[in-house]
Amino acid sequence: MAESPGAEKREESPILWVARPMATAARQFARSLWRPSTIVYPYERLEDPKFREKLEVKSGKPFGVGDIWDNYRGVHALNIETCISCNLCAFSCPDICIEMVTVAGGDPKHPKKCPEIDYGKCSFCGFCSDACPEGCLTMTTRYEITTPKRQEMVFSPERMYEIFRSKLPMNPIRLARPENEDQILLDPPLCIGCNACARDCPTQCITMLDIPKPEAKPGEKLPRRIWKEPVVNDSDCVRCGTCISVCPKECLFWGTRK
Amino acid sequence: MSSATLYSVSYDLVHAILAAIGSVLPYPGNVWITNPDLITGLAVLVFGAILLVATMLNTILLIWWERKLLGRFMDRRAAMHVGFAGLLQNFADGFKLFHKSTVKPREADTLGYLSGPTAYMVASLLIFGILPISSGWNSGALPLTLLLALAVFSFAPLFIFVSAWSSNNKYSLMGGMRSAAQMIAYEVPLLLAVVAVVIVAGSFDLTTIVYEQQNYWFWGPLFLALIVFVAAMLAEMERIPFDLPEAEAELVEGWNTEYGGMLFAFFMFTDYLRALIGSILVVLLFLGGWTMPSWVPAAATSFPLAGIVWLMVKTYIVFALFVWVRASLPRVRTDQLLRVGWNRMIPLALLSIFLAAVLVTVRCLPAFGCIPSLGT
Amino acid sequence: MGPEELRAALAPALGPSLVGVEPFEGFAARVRFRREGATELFRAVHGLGNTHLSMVAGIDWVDHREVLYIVWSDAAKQYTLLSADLPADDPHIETASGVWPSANWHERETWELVDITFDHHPDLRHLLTPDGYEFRPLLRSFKIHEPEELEVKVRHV
Amino acid sequence: MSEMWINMGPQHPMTHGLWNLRVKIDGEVIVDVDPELGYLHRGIEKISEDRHYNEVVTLMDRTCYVAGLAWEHLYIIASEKALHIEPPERAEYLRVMCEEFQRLGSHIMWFSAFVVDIGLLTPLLYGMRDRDLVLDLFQSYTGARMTYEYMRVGGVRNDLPPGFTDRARTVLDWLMARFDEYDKLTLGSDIFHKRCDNLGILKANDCIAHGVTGPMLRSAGVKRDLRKDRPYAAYDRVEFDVAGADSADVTGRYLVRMEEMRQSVRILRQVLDWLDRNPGPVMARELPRWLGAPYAPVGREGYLLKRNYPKGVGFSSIEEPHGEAQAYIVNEGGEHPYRVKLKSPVFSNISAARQYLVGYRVADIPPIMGSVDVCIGESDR
Repeated sequence: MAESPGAEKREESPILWVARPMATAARQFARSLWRPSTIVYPYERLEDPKFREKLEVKSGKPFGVGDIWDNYRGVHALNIETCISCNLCAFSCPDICIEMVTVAGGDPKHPKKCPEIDYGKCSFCGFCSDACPEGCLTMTTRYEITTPKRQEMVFSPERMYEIFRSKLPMNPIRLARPENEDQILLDPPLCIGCNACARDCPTQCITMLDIPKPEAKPGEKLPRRIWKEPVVNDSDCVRCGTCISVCPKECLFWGTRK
Repeated sequence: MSSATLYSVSYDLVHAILAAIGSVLPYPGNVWITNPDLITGLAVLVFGAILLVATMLNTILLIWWERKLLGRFMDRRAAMHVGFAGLLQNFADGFKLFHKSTVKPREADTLGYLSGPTAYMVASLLIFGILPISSGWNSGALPLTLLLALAVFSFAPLFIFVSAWSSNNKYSLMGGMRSAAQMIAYEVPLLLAVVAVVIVAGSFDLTTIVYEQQNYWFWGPLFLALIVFVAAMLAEMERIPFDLPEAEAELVEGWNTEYGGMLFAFFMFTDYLRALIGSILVVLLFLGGWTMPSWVPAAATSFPLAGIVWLMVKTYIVFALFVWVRASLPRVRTDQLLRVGWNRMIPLALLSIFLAAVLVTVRCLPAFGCIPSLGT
Repeated sequence: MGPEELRAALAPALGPSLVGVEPFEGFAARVRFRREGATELFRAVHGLGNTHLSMVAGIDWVDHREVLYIVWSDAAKQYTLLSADLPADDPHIETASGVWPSANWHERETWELVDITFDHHPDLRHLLTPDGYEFRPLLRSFKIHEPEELEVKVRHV
Repeated sequence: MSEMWINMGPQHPMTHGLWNLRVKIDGEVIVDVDPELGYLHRGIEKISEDRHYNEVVTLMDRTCYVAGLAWEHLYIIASEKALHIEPPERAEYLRVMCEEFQRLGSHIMWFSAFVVDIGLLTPLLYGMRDRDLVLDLFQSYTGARMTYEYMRVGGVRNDLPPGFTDRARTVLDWLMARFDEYDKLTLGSDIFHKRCDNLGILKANDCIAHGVTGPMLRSAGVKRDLRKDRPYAAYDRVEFDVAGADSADVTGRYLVRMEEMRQSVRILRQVLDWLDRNPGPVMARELPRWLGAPYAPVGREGYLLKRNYPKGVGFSSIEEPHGEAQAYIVNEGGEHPYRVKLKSPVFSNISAARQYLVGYRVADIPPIMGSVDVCIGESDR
């Protein structure tokens, strides 16, 4: 049974009934006379490490979150240079606010695509930066994205690259991958050796190996195909599924290699 | 005791200006402009303007004072960006309210809706015309200033109820009815507590009451009356813990729910005006008004306008007490409030009258000294 | 109270409208019943000490609908699941709000979202959706997306 | 005044959310009430049917905006049962930690809102200040202050950052000292007792009949706490007492919640010690491919891979800060749950409004409804 702190005090003199809360308020008044707990937001910012140090030393109260403030999930920073256009961020977005747009730097045949994020829809869940295999899409401590124009809520890859280069603290938390990752498997009879998967693989982990051309039995026609088969280097594969989706014959699939 | 009053100062000022103008004007003009009636009329206007500006400045300063104090009680900073330490914040808020349009509910009664807040403010401003703020600075030699001040002070429920009724809103109506019930209930103990002071001082004139406190302030011997007066004043000012008529939690904003813009500013301003009046009355009746005890060095009490300064210092300290109470106590319920008013406050007030009578009988208190008019 | 004891306790009162009592993860048992014996079942289950009805839910299985009642017994500290299958073309069942007053709002919600009518309900009005709202959002036929967006190639591995 | 209906809400200072309490009053006495919900109905149950299991977590944060992690926990337990996944032990402890911190945050938020209902403005700011410390802790390990998205099917998103447990202990010490201060401002004041004693009485029988749970039920003398009665996650491995009171009134609910906060601190201290001693994985080893976050859930051209994954039904029932919350999840072997049914305690607690409001005064509505701790986000879903 919760003991009632008020119950045993009821016999006390009635003057205490007014005096006790007033004394409590006065104590707080004295405590906050020099420095109240609030921070003056636009001038003092908790994400500013210098201010944090000052605050922790002076106040003696457990305010602020110290250096782990950097774990905050704010506006994204994108390193365009290391982005491999794997599409995983767009796949994993629950709000469908990421669109892959072409940026400079790719060859004309395979344009480089980087995420463009619409912060009008984004819920800052961090699934995209969790999904990013190269760690090039991270979240920063920046949280001010208010703007009078809706179009300005859409951050282009170049704009997020600016944020990346401004050296804001990045969210250091990375999601650990489970150990039983699925791999890209091949259904050999269906493959025609077209090289589409190896061509489009963002990490270039698929190599087309020659396979021996079988002897045609009498009366049987060999399938018309290139006698090559993709082999996936599992340690380089980021499991983006690009190869599966570009395969014209649907011969690649997810599975576990025995 | 200087003979200068606020009115005489403004009369002299107007007279001097008009005489100066008249000395350079040709014949019909200079006679006309030094006409005593014109001087009197202008002097009254100047007197009113000075009083109004001083009152408004003080009220706005009072709001700032409450905001700052309340901020510290709540472990936060209050207004701090506009002006030094946010002193101009309330002017900014006021200007914002002034340039907002007045949105009148369609079904509201126009006359009552517009005249209610205006009358509420004007009636409260009237009191400042009669409150003495320093020796000789009382505006007229009325013998019954205290009674007149309290009478005007108690006009308020009427205007509140008019505004509440005419804004045609259920919450406003309930707030207005609560307000009327509460103010009427607490008018009685308020006046009874004042009667205790009047018995001791032997006068209804506030100036006299202050002079009767030159040996000791009344708060000590009339402590019970002070408690009753402060509590009743809290209810009259509709501040927490007695702010039921505008209880945010259940009645939205009480009787001023439907008001916005300038009319709301009138209400807001007048609430603090009444708080200022209440605090000044506490100071005048119980805390010696503008006088200071004899142990205070003469240098601190003899500079120009020292009386006004000390009165204001005391007023702000008394108001700080109100803020302190607001910061620490929850709100009571209507029926509890009325029950406390009729069942507790009135007996206490009567008891305080009895104590005052005892005080008058014994004339002098051993530790404090005597009241001048009662003799030794 | 295990499934077998529950069946023994419920069978006499319900007779043929008790379809089965089976073990179910997280619950003392799952009691399947026909809607004809709903009121008797509610009374019997309530009489066994399950005084707290914590939720009523409806599931649209396209070909039929299922209504679920989850009750809690303070003595046994266990939940029991009651479920009845209702035909999709005429989904109605007797209200439980006479036995557990708390069923009132849950049934209103189930009615407006899953379109299961509760007979003799004291106050069957819209609760979460606006009055006169004609859709039943939690039916499978109510699609959030356009149908062509949902069409995906499916491959079984 | 004769009897009249007044609408308290949807924009009214009493509501603490977007709902409407229609009150029929006779003078100042309440004759009848009719709560109206649905202003915040976002169809979370329906949207969940169209999302992957992990993506639904983002919706659960929005279910109750002051107790997001508790709802994540509720959903995750149910979906793990539906998917036959066993979380590692450290993840269970982390979830208990989350839920207890969330209970602290939610109860402090309730305290802040409740004291305003009785006209006490100062503790509102105290509560906000102290809740911010809890939010700071949340931010330091989940990365967000309100919508955490921390739990995943099979575990949690990440482990604690270094130095977290010490900081958390400092915050707990600070909070314990503040709770006494709260009590002095409320229970220490005569007006509080005048306002709240014998107010909004709902006896145990009525509570049970109308499905009222949580602190309201415990204040009526029924010590039902699912953390004790039906332990989930790591609650069977921590020590705590169930808070309770007998008065069944507003003061009783206040006492229960304050005691629960102290018990939460007690649980948290044990959990933090455990977490310090036992490092380990926070994510289950065996996960279906499409559940691990860093994978493409579907192929590029909407290419969906259907697996013959075992079907199942998951049911969870947790002691959320407001009471007994339940989730019933049907898994039909796809990537998306077939049906997600959420039961909110606030939904049931509001539905009994007629029982605890009629007969009191208009001025009593804010404290009574405040003591119910209404969170419309979760009751409307």
